[in-house]
Amino acid sequence: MIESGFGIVYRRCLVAVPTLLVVSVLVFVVLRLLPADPLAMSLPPNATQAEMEEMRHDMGFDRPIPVQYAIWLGQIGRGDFGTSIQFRRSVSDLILAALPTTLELVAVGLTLGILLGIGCGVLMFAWRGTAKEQIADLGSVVVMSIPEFLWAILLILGLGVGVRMLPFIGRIDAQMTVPTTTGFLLIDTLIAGNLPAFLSVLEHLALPAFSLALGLTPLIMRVLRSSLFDTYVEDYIALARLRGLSERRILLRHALKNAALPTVSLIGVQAGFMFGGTLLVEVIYTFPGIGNLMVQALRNHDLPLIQGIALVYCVIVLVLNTVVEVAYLRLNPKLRKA
Amino acid sequence: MLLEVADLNVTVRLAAGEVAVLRDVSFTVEAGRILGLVGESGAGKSMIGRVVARLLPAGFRVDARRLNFNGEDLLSVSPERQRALLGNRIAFVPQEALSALNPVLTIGRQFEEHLARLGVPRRERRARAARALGEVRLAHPAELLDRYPFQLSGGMCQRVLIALAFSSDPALIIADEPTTALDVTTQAHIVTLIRGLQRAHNTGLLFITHDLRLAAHLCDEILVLYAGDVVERGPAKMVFGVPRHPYTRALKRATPGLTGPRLRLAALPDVTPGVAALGGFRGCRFAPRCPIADPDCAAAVAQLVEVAAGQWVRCTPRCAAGEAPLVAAEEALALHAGQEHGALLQLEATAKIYGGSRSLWRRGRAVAAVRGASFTVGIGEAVGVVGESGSGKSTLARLVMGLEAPSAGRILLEGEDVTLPLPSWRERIRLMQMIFQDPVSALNPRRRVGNLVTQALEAKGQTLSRAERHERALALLRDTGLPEELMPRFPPQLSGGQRQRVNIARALCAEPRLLVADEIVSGLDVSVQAQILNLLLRLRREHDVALLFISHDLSVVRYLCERVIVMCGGEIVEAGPTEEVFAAPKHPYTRTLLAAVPPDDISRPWPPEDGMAPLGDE
Amino acid sequence: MAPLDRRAFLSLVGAQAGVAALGLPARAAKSDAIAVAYSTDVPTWDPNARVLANAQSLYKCVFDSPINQAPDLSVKPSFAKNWRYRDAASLELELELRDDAVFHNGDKATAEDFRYTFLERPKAPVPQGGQKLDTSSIWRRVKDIEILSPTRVVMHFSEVMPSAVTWLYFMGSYIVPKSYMEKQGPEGFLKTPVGSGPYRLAEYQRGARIVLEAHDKYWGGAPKLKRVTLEIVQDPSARVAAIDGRRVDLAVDLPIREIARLGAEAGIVGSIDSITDIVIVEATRTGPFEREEVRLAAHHAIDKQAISKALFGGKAVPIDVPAAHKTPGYPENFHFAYDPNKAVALLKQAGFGPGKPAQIGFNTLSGFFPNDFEMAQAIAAMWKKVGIEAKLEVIEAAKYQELLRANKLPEAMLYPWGNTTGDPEMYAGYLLDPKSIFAAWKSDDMGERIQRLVVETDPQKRYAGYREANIYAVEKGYTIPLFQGVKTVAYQSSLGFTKYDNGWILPQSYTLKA
Amino acid sequence: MIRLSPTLRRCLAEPRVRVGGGLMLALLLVALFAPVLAPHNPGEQDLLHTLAPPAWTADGEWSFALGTDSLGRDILSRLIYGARVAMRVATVAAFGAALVGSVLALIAGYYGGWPDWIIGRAVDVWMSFPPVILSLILMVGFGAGLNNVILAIIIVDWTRFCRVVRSEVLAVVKRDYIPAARLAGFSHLQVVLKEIVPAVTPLLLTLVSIEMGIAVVVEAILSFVGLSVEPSVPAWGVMIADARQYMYEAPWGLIVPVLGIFVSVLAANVLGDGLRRSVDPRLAQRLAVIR
Repeated sequence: MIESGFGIVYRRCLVAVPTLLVVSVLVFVVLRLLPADPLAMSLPPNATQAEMEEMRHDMGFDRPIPVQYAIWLGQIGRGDFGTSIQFRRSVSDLILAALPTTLELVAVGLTLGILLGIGCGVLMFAWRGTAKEQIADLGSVVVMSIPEFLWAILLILGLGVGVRMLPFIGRIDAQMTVPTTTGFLLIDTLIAGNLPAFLSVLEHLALPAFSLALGLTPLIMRVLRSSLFDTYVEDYIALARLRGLSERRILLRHALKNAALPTVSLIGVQAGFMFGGTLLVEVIYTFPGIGNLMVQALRNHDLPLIQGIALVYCVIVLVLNTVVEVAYLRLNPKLRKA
Repeated sequence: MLLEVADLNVTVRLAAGEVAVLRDVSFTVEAGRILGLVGESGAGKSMIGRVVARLLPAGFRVDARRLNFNGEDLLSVSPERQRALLGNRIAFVPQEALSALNPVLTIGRQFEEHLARLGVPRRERRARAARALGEVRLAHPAELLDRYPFQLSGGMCQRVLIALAFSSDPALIIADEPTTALDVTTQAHIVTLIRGLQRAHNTGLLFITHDLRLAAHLCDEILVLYAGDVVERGPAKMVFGVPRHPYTRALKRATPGLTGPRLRLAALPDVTPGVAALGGFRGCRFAPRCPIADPDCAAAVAQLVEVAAGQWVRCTPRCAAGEAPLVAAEEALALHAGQEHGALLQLEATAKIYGGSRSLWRRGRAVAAVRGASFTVGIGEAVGVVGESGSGKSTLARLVMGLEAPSAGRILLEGEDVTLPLPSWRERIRLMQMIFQDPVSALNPRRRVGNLVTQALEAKGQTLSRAERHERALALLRDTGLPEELMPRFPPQLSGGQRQRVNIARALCAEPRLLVADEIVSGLDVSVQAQILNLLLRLRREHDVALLFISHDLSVVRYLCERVIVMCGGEIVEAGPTEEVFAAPKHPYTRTLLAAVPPDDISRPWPPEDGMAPLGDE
Repeated sequence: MAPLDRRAFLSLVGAQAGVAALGLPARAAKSDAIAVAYSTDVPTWDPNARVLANAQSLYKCVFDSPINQAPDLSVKPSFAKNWRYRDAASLELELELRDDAVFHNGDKATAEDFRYTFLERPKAPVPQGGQKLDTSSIWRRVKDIEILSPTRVVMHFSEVMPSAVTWLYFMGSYIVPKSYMEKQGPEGFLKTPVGSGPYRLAEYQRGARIVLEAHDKYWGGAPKLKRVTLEIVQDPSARVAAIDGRRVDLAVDLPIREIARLGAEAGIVGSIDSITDIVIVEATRTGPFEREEVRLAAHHAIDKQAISKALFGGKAVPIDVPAAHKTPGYPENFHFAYDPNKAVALLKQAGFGPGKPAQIGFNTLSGFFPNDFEMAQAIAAMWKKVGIEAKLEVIEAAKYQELLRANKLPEAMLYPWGNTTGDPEMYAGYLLDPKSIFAAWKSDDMGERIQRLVVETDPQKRYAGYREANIYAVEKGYTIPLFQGVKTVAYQSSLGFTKYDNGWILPQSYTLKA
Repeated sequence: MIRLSPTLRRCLAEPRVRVGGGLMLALLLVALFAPVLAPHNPGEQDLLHTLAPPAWTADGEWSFALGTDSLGRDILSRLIYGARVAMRVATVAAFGAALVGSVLALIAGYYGGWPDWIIGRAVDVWMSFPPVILSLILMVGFGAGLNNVILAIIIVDWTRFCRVVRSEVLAVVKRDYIPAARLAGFSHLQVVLKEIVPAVTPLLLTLVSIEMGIAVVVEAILSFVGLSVEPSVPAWGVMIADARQYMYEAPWGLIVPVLGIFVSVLAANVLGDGLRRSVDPRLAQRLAVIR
């Protein structure tokens, strides 16, 4: 199916709306399967039964699920995601405050993961047939067998406590304050021209981002290596060699471009999953991102907040899938309009 | 002397020890001359190309008395120097053109990369590339530079590769089966092009092919290889005209002629030995299959003896002297009666249109694969369908078999209408069976041969016991000339010919009245192809089964079928008794098809010199 | 390398004084600024919206309440200089306010603000889908607030509310600036909250950091520490690492065992202090617990001293009634003995024994207060010894509230109860009054007793009544009190830390030694 | 001599299959015979003997080989019983997800048309959501309990099978032996069962073994957040969550369950890797490329 970049973005947006609707219904219904009473948490000690019923009615929790969903959808139409029960603040405010932290963490983690993954993948392919390849392969299986949140814990034990090399609490050093303009501390510190703060932010990002990267690197390494193998079996590589091109040029100019295709689609999928990974990493490194917010919301049955964050995750993943598909199109002319 | 190869030996280390893949190969290629390397798959002809390029796979060892290119000893030259030669002084033209260009880079990028390596300054590269493409008669070449390989046809890709090869004005070009994957007419154009450029640039050409007749027409000298040994060498006209070595003679008579009497093919038994088996031969490796072999053939390897001016043969003195009797009496084939027994299969204006459906945001262009085909197949009759790729012949086969529903027209079986979507499945498979083109894809790799051939007995409602089914399998194997010990084997463990025989055995299991065969021999070696064709003849006679034979190879159709249908662009342009159609073709397309086939009589010039029109979008 | 013995590992892990080895910038020892590793964030900066026990300390820094408590919890005037009931029926409470209280934005705090906080805001109508302020149900009995002068107000009650004075220094009773709040609107107020407390909110990142700066014009004198950075660190092990690495001056709510370890290090003081919060096992009228003997047996079977020694280093003070020692509601002469044999006897009376153990459900929270889950498991083990089979299950706080409201709690529930005032009504008053939504045990006999006390205006009679009610409840097995809660803190010895008996963490009362 | 099919023989010859498979088998046996192997009852507390270090350290003792946790329970026994939870979740969830995923994939791949469209859209919706978040929300909806964890994992991970198996089915359906089977008189069901399923099974086994590792990780995540099994059930994630509070004083309490998870996921990945290599037809070509 041949298509241009805009065609993809256009089609993706068309698909995005129904997907978001389906996800919102799914989450909305699942959260109400058990008769968990979201109001229970937020009543003063001397409140009476009557007051509780009245508050339940105000919030609309006593109405049937479809009606509640309709009301909620109406609110979203007006851009109001409802108010969090435990924080008594609008859900959109809470998410907007927390989102930059997660985006920044995932951006750094993703970049680190991709660079490491591609570097190791090409290196391992260059070592093909030697003992080093076996070791690297074993290494990749070992790294792959430890999930991000365990890496987060082990890194704290190792580098944070044991060797005391890197900090592992919060996004910046306690003493430093930086005016938050964008919410992305790396940018804010640069805007403020405060270099030590910038370094402190990088230091604080090191361990969590590296934990996330370790979740991605072995996967990219293995996919890139196996697709390089697939590419080297093709005729055009043999013919390039017969045209007298050097091995290095063949690898970089011809093989890598073809091998990039499956790797790009893997990165797209894994980037979406990485947002799930941040959930625990944020809790462990006390990063105030939407992951952290989600865990608090889940623990306190704060339904409006859970639904709000769930939608945000869905939007993020949909955007990522679109970006990857456009990138895939750029790389693979077969899909482009003739 | 451009390329001088003397006593070249290539050995490979296998578990069972050292095996010589090429033994004492000697030949020379002079500038402006074409040497044909002829041999079936497994003969080691591609290995020679890789030896010259010094790009042998791991585990292979090369030693030769002399391996010189323009006086330079290729064996001792430094890897950098060797790489400098490649693509510059020595160029290559591959077989599979469609997959020989990088799919994600434009033609222009890859051409300019090649020119850059030849030291052409950046400014001139694009113009030079366009000019080279024009030289190979590609229409509006400048525009082609910005297109991708997948947007070109097989023929056009091959032309681009030829332009690439000739762009460095090389001294030597090695073309490894450049036309095998192409249609007959395209093959003719490409051969003309190669010969034209070769003469213009006075290049030495090493032309590797399995088609002896094609080599005879194109090449100045021919060297026939069998399992790594040079069995015959000499001027093309003499080697083809008066072949002395039994293998060369068998090769010549293994492909049915397009003209002259229809003679039974001399099919060599068995297949070329695999690399592992080569170790076991001390003497002539062709002895086990040689019809005139005698004891001392297997004892020692004969030396090449010059039997005539420039023609050398490696065989016993008796055959070298030319007295060896003809291989087998040439037996004329009787034709089958044909229509009198009534029609088994009838097609009335059957058509198949693809696409054209108006999906939400994209209007599909309607493609007519088959337009209004009408013909009948008599009981026990063999009808051939010929045409180039894209002519709709395969679609026709799938329509007949009911694998696809026709867009229009009717299909009658024994007079009864079985056109889909009528519920005719049971009826259809009782009477008709299909033999698929690619035996690798047609046989489930996880089923044993014994189980595969009797797969029809596994269907619902069959009540045969395991023993009866085993018997039936053995009978089918014998019927198709397969040894019994193949029963427990799995398809990947069989040779190409054996797999096709299993394919046929499976089709016969349900005792059909009509066999539909879609290009079942095109992928096989010539000698194996002959075995299958003879098998089909025998089976038709013994089982009185009709045959709808689809092929692009006119000579094969002439050998098997009484009547022929010529298809072009989805339409039947001509039909009739094979002899009449081939002797006096009425439709111009049939004429071009026939002209494109290298004639048996090598004195007639081929390919015809009339100006081949520059190739647009094929 | 010698096998890693415990001492070696601890020294490797515990950071010696040398901060230089770290890659971390050594913290500038500014004289008047401290960093605190705090455990929770405020749910919202609207102090009247939600009453959460562990957020009160943070609110008290930024907002002022009419009355306050000294470290020993004795009542002392704050925004209100003095107060008394004008009438015999105790329906009109007159308060004289200070005239020198100033909000952070410079506005003077007056009677208008008092009336706005305790009458206008609670009674304000709620937009659709929104939620009422918690103060609206706390002060529902306030009929009107009469302003006699900028410094004199009278609170008129629709019915008697003896605990009104106590509530004026309890949760949610924080003065908010009327003009500023009405001008900014609720969301605007939340962006830059303004109160009349000792500290101004300089910077806030939800769930991460709260930065307080001293409010110079505070009527009680500007606090000594000019800048306090509270680092919100939910993870206990991370808080331990923060104080361990000397990256904060004070770390709050740490695992018990870590306090002992940190205390042993040079320059760090670790302290476990019992506070007025209490930990009890709530009983419900279900299953075997319907029999009084089984409930009493369950109480007798618990060896509170052993648990205190094992899980709290002996620092958790056992209690025999649902109240803290030295609070008016605690009958000092009453004791409930740990007597497993009596427990077994009682069980036999109720028809249970080793062969036929009493099967009960036992829920607990986890991570809510120090060693909560460990304590529950220890109790379950002790019950097992006497023949009570407890099926232990951890539930979330939200789940507990829901089961409580739906009366579906199992026989026993281990639950902490906060009460910074020490007032007995805030203990038994809410825990045992069937009409309260927090009462697990609902029985009419307790209901009458408490209803009489809720309207008892004479404080001495009220306190005596609660003491007697508490004894009655424990002897009937309506509740199984265990310990007074503990507050765990660790701070650098350079910090002048003031310990509040109710666990408050108030930087305005701290100093930095030279 | 039993006539092994070439694929099976190739599988057993692959070292990774032997190592991974062996390790996985060992884990399953440990889980099965936990009551026999574990020295103590995992829930039995001894409040006077808490946070004891492993035996090989100075004041460790062999009766509590890996030391005790904050409640004086034997860590080794809890590790062994933890394997029970992990293996039960791994096997049941992985095979459950495999069953659901591959059945839908077969329908989508073989029949195409609207079922393919619907299943494709369902996969798209699933793929537009991080799996960890979905499983957490499901657990909040279902409530705690091992069976709920297994159900949640199946609901989340069936798309992982469906996507991969469907593309494999599409590849197989293109092969001529499928129409050939139809021509031999096979019914659609026979074609699917006798021709397609055997072709897809090796890939399915590879995915199942990898999914076992993923299931263990998801269970660990859920119990780490406190949304998984009841507290009385010793699960590795719970052990990690508990031990984190004493990470400085008793790091072994944390390292032991982490090792437990690591070993089981490693076994799953190595086995999966081995199966994939022996199943992958292109491997033979690839070896020729090694130069």
